[in-house]
Amino acid sequence: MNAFGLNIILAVAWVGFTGSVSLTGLISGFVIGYGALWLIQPLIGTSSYFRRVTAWIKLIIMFHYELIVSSLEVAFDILTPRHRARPALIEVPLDVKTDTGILLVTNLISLTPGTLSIDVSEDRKTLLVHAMFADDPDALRKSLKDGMERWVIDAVEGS
Amino acid sequence: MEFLFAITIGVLVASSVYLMLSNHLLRFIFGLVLISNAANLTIFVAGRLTDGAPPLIPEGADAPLGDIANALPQALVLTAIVIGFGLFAFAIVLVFRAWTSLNSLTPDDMRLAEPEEAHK
Amino acid sequence: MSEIIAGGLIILGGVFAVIGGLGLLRMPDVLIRMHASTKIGTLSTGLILAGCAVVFASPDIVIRAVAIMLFILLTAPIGAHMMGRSVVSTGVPLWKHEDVPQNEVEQKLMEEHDVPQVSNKS
Amino acid sequence: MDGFLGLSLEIGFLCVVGSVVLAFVRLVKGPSLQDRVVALDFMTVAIVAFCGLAAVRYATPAFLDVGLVLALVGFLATVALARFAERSTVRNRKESRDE
Amino acid sequence: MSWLLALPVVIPFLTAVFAFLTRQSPLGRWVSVGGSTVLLVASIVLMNAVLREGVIAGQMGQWPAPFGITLVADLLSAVMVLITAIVAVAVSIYAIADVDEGMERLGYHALFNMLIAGVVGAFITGDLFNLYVWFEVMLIASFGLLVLGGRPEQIDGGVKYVALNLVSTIMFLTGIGLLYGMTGTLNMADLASAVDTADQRLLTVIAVLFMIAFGVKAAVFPLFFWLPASYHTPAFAVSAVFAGLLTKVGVYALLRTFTLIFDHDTAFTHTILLWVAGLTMVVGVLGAAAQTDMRKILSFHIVSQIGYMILGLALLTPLAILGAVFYLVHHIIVKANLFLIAGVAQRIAGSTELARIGGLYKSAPFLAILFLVPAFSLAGFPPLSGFWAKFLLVKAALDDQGWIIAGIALAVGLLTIYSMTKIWAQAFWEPHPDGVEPTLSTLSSRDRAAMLVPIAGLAALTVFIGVMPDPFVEFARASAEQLLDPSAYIAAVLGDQP
Amino acid sequence: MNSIILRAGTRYLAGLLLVFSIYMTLRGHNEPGGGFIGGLTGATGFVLYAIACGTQDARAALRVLPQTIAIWGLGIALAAGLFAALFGDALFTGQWLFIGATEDDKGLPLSSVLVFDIGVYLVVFGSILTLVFAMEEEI
Amino acid sequence: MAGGFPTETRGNGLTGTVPILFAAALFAYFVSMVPTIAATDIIRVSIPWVPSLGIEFAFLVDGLSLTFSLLISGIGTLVLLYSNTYLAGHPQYARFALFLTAFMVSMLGLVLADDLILLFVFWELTTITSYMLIGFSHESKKSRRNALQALFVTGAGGLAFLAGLILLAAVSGTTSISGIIAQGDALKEHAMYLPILILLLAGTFTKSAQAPFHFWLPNAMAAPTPVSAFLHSATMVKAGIYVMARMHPAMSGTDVWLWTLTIFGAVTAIFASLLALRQTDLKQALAYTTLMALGTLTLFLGQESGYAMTAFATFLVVHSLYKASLFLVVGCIDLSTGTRETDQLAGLGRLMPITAVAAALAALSMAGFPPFLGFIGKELKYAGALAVASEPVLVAGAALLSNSLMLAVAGVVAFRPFWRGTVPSGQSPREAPWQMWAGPIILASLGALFGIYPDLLQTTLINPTVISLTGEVEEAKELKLWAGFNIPLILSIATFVLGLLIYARHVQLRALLARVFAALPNLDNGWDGFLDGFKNFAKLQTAFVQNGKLSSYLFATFLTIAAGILLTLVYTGMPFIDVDLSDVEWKHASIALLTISGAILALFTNSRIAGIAALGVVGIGIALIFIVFSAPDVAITQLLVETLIVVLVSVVMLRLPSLPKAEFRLGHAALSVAMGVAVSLTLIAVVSSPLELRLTDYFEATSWPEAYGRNIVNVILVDFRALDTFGEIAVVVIAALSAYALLRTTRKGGQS
Ligand code: NA
Ligand code: NA
Repeated sequence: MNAFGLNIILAVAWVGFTGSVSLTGLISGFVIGYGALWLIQPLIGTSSYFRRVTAWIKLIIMFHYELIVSSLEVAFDILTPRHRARPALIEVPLDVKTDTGILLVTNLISLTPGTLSIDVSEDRKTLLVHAMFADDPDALRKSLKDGMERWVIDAVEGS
Repeated sequence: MEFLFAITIGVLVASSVYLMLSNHLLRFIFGLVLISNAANLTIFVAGRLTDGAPPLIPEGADAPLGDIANALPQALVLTAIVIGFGLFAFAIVLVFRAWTSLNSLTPDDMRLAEPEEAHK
Repeated sequence: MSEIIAGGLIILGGVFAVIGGLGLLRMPDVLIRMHASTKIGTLSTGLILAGCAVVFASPDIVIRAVAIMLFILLTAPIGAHMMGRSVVSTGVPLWKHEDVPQNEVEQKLMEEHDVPQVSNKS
Repeated sequence: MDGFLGLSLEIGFLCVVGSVVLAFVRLVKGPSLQDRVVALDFMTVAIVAFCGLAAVRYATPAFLDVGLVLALVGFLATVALARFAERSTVRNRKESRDE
Repeated sequence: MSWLLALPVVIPFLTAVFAFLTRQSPLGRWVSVGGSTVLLVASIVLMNAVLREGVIAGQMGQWPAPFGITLVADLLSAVMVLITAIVAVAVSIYAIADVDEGMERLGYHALFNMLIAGVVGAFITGDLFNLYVWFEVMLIASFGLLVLGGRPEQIDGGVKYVALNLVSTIMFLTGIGLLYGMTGTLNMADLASAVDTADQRLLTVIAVLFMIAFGVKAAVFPLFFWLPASYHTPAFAVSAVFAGLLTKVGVYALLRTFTLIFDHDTAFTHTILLWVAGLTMVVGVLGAAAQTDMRKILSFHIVSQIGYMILGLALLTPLAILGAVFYLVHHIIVKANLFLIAGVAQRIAGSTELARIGGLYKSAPFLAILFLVPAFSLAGFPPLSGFWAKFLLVKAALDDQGWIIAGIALAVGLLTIYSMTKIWAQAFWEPHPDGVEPTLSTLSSRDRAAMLVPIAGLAALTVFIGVMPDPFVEFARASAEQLLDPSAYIAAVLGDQP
Repeated sequence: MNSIILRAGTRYLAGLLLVFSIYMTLRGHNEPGGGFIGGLTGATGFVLYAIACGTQDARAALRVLPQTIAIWGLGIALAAGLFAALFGDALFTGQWLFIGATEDDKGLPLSSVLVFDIGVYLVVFGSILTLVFAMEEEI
Repeated sequence: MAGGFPTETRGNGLTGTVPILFAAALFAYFVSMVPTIAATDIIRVSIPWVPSLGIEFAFLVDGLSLTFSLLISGIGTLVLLYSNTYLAGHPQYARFALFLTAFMVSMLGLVLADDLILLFVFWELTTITSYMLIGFSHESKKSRRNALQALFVTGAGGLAFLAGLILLAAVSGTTSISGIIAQGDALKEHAMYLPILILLLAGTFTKSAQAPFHFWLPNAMAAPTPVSAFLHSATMVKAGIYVMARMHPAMSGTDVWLWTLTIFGAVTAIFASLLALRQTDLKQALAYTTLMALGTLTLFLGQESGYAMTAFATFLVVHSLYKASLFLVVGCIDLSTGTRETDQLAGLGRLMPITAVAAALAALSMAGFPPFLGFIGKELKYAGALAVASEPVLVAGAALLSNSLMLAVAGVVAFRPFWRGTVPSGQSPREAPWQMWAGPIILASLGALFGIYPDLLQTTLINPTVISLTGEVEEAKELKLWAGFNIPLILSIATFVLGLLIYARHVQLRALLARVFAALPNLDNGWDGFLDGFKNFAKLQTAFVQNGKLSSYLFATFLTIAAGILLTLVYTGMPFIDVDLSDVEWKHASIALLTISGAILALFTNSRIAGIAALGVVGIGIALIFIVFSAPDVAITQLLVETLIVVLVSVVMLRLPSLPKAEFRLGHAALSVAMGVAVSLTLIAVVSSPLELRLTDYFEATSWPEAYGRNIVNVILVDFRALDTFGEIAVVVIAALSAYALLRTTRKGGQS
């Protein structure tokens, strides 16, 4: 039974208490339960749970930032007559191990305009990426690894 | 509005009939999908169109507030869509089978059930 | 106030939708078009849904809007990945800028998948 | 519905429908199989946006449910077609390029 | 009361469910036989109730008509259900011998019972859209049964069958949509009065659309192509039940709607029907004359004989409707039986192609007698059921001064004789081309019983109707009266509703 | 389909679709949804599973033959209709039980109608999977 | 059959004996009725059969029907006795006896029935049973052909006959024959008299083989000889005669009746006698003399005089007796020598004396020599002919010619084989067993007996029969061997002279006739031509209509739909159409355009993927329509289904070849446009008037209060119209099971 499951149970209990069977009820229950768990943290030793939640929040925020910035970049290319794109297929080595991690990394890379995850190699070690602006592939590789992948590892695989 | 969609349905029907006549099973399937859609839409349009008011009764009310869309044709169309899907599913499998066992997708060349008479 | 915000979000979303559509239409090759459509489309939908959430301003609706966004964020990249993969593996001709020469990865793929001459016009 | 929100909704509808039209043009032009599929995929996402607009325009949250379902399952078509593209090309490379 | 009506629909569905769950074992076929038997009992009870109390109606879900779905049984519906049950029993017994384990494992019995459910539902519903649904149940089940076995000619026949029936189905659906759009109701009894206030000219257009949609189902000229293209391809049990029941549902639907709803411009609609009837009779019988395969001959004859039933509807006199109802009942029994017999011929003589078989009269005299009964009945020889059927319709035509159509009906009868004797001469009298003497003893005793008992039972029924026609004629007269004056039907459905 | 990304995504999506489909079914009586929509959505989850991981895995995950699910669904839907017989009502008459009902509030409704909708769900779910699995395997 | 009598002469055991006893019992039963009938009484029994149609199981015994019944059952007994030996040990004897007995019973039913429909039932039964009997040697192609021919010709007539009966019943208001006869002249004055007459005669003429419908009868000789004896003496062919006789009181006396029967009868009589002379096969020769007799009987029935009626009754009996006898004799000869060809038969008299005597007695009666009944019959014929009002000379001339020819034929059949020449080598004829000569002897002797004691016949049968025929208007004339020296006697003498002359010259005449008839069109060959023509026409028509091409089938179906709707629209005058575009928003228009564009793309593309995508666009367009017009449930379902369709198509397409380039077909395009216009127009007309919303109002009002649901669409689906939904999910299950079966079915053993 991990902390997340405990949190869910609390949320359901909350719904039971309030008698309001709705998604809103469930979510408020979840939030309240989260608070409660945080309070009793020393008692049950769930610190990594809270660390990860912080990492998740960071991931979500950074992702949206990236999404908007690079969207504007692509939008600019679309709206201007000349093609500014310098497309290329590049391989990025992967450190993330779990399925969930790989999914998140690739999805987030795909979702930020300018980069598109094409495939993960059979050995899960490399990711093939199509980049729209690949003037400098190495810099791109580095930014992907230090940015998106790092955040994901923190959120998903951090201990 | 109904007028507009009646014309739309006409175009759908015309296209699907042309496709179904094409002597190619895949095109026939395309035509089938189109004409099913046309039939569903016919029921929907014949039940008259109302925009922006789904047939739902709000919480706390016993009956809908104000005019809402005609619910009955919606239920009929829903039924028809699902039935149409069942028919389509069988049809597409049949087309597949036709290809694997008769090696043809042109029904006019399929002469096993009704072999061409050897002229006497 | 919320009406203004919502209206703004909706207009912005609409603008992005058009940009996405334009990108799909005028970008030079299919992968680049995907950059335009997948992400900008997602963004546009997100903005409109945000506007929607603002208008209704009820938790119920907000949750639904968020759920839609989450679903799209989860599924759209997977779809894009599948498409991109098939583009590469089936050897659809790709556009290449003369500034960026073909790298080893691309050459390897070309041989592997029998890709015809990569087009190189801008 | 009128006022600024009403206006922006009209603009929103116009833009979304416009983007669908643009996507349709791409769908017609192709040239590759993937181009058409991407266009279709784009339309699906646009419909989700359309649902959001409709929900606001008619003050009916029920339309969001349509978007909800579509957001979840819409990509299945893309996946299936992508798989088709990949597999059929293994059989006949030339053919699918011309689709 | 409503359960009397619901059970005939429910029973085959339950049977289908159980038959499917037991499909891997021999139990499945007994479930099917048992289910059909229970259906027969239920339909007898229903018939009894209808005879005692007149038209009975039941509101499903207890929602009053015309809001909910009404099941209605007048005499016609009740007898169609009863005949369906009889055919179901016969065919499910026959299937023990005819349907192999491979087909059983693929759900033959479930599909068969679903087909029966669809047929019964179509006969018993009082709601137009619900009729569409039962048509679909029947249609899709028939699709499955038609291609079960997967021989290439089945697939070929299936393609044509499916394609043309889908067109008809979609036209039917369109028609329902349009009729609803005019009248705002779907209940057939309610429609009977609702159409009075609608635009009569437009109603005629809709009527024609329905005529065409049902015409495809009924396999009338020029919409019958799917039938001769496919009916000779599936398992014999399947083609028997198709031959007996499926087209009759179309005829039933025509009878029902063109007496209850579309009776506003009979000078136009029923004149078309008269032409259709004549052409159907002639084209069908000529088609049969051109065939050399037993099942193909029989298939074309279905078309031809549908013409007779349409003739009854077209004339629209009490005697004509009486004749149509009588013909309907007679034909189901006889035609199903002939296909069953063709199956036995195939089993013991090796084919249904007339040139490739023979000698059945010499070495299988019992089969010969069993063939003669339905064959001569079909040809309209007395004292078999077919004679009365033909007699009634010809009399109706002559009474109505339809000299030409009566002449056509009689001439077609003669050509039917020709076809039946062709089968007789080539499959029974002529020696087998390979010199073998096919006998029933080549069948295992189980198969022999399973195949011959239903055949003999149906033949006995044919003879019984022929020799004792009076109760059947009386019955047909009463149901014709109900059809021509639907006030009892409407009252039973709508009660005190306007 | 040997895509790691798709398989990883499917792990979440399939479950999500299933849960979502049940949600759609249960709320159907009062808001858009219902057995059809639920069944179709649920089936989509397993279709995705089959595409991503192959039908063998999908069948293993499902444990029961899809056609059995479908036929049980039909049986359940029929049973929901037949249930009315116990109360002397006509076929498919809705039977309702309101747990904890008061003057104003109908409480938690349990009904034969819901059972019917569940039957619809199972039928649609099972049927689509029967079809898709078989097609995947034949091709 | 050649090579002598069966060694097993004890017959066929019980299967042989029982029918004989049965027939004999029937005969005895009818004999027991003779006193009643002789007292000019009638016996009528009737029980209701189909009361709802007024049809009764009614039987009438009067002079006419008793005469027939006695002949049928009497000859039937003898024929069965004969057959039991003739076909001894035949593996299918039981069937033969069954059919023959059934035939006899049908024939009895026919002549006894006092209800038109009952009569027709037996009429058709004789057709069926005779079909089985004629085709008894079913392994011979000729047998099968001739059986079909007989069935077809008499069947055709039978159907006309049925129409006639139905009209007759309708006109008379009853199906009771005695009832109709009791109505007197009403029928003759009815407007429908002529059609009824024509239809009835079509039936009787074909059944009794009047020229030109005669060709089937000689071919029916394919049947075993006893069958021929039975069919052509007292039964089958006389069924037609019987019906004309039966209807005589109600229908005779008009010009049409008179001339039709007279001409057909006379032509048939002469024509048949000539043909009879031409034959070299004994059985064929007899068959044509049967025709001649039928013609003569018809000719008599055309008249009304007492002479004619008496002549009819007498000749009926005469002919039955001698003809049955002669056929049976021929059977004996055939079995004994293995041939029936006159050229190959000679000198049998000493080896088969009893048969020879029987033959001689029968032939003398046939030839009309005194003191046989045949003589009396012939005398009456001439008397009857001379009593014909309008053209006595013509009729008498015809009678003279045919009688002479008959005499000659009698010589050829019954004299030559026995009393001339010696038995050809290779034949070892011997006398037939008693079961086979008993019949001929008894029948032939009866001819002599009645000739010598005509009163015996006169009082018992002839008088009552004439009463039946005339309805007591005319009295029977007296039967006597010596009626004085009158014109009939002179004619008789002339007959003998002419007949003997013909007999003496018959070989030359035969050659001449052969040449003449070869030049005439042969209806028997015509039959084959007719059948071939019919089959070819059927094939041609079917090849055109059912050409095996789905595209034609679809074209015809769509054409029917489009033409049906459009022509009806034109016929009814265009219904009210309201073109209202005022409430169309640009959104609606663009959604409609999107949908249309998708459809058009699907239409024109040669790329499968573009096609699927186009369908997707249409699906999206339609989903948008559902969204805009407030149908979220439907929109969701539409989108889900659309997605699944794309998935399924994309899976299946993995194995399918790509689309061929479509060629533009103007005809298809025109039909498609017509279909579209038809549907659009109708729909527009439908939505031009307001819609009654009773049902929807009810659903809206009760959805929450009574069905506890807020989503009205769902409540309709699972509650108001749950049965629809149940059927619908059944469709889904069945579709899945069917498709599954179809996918798996070709694997070995039918299962994965
Ligand atoms: Na640019
Ligand atoms: Na044969």
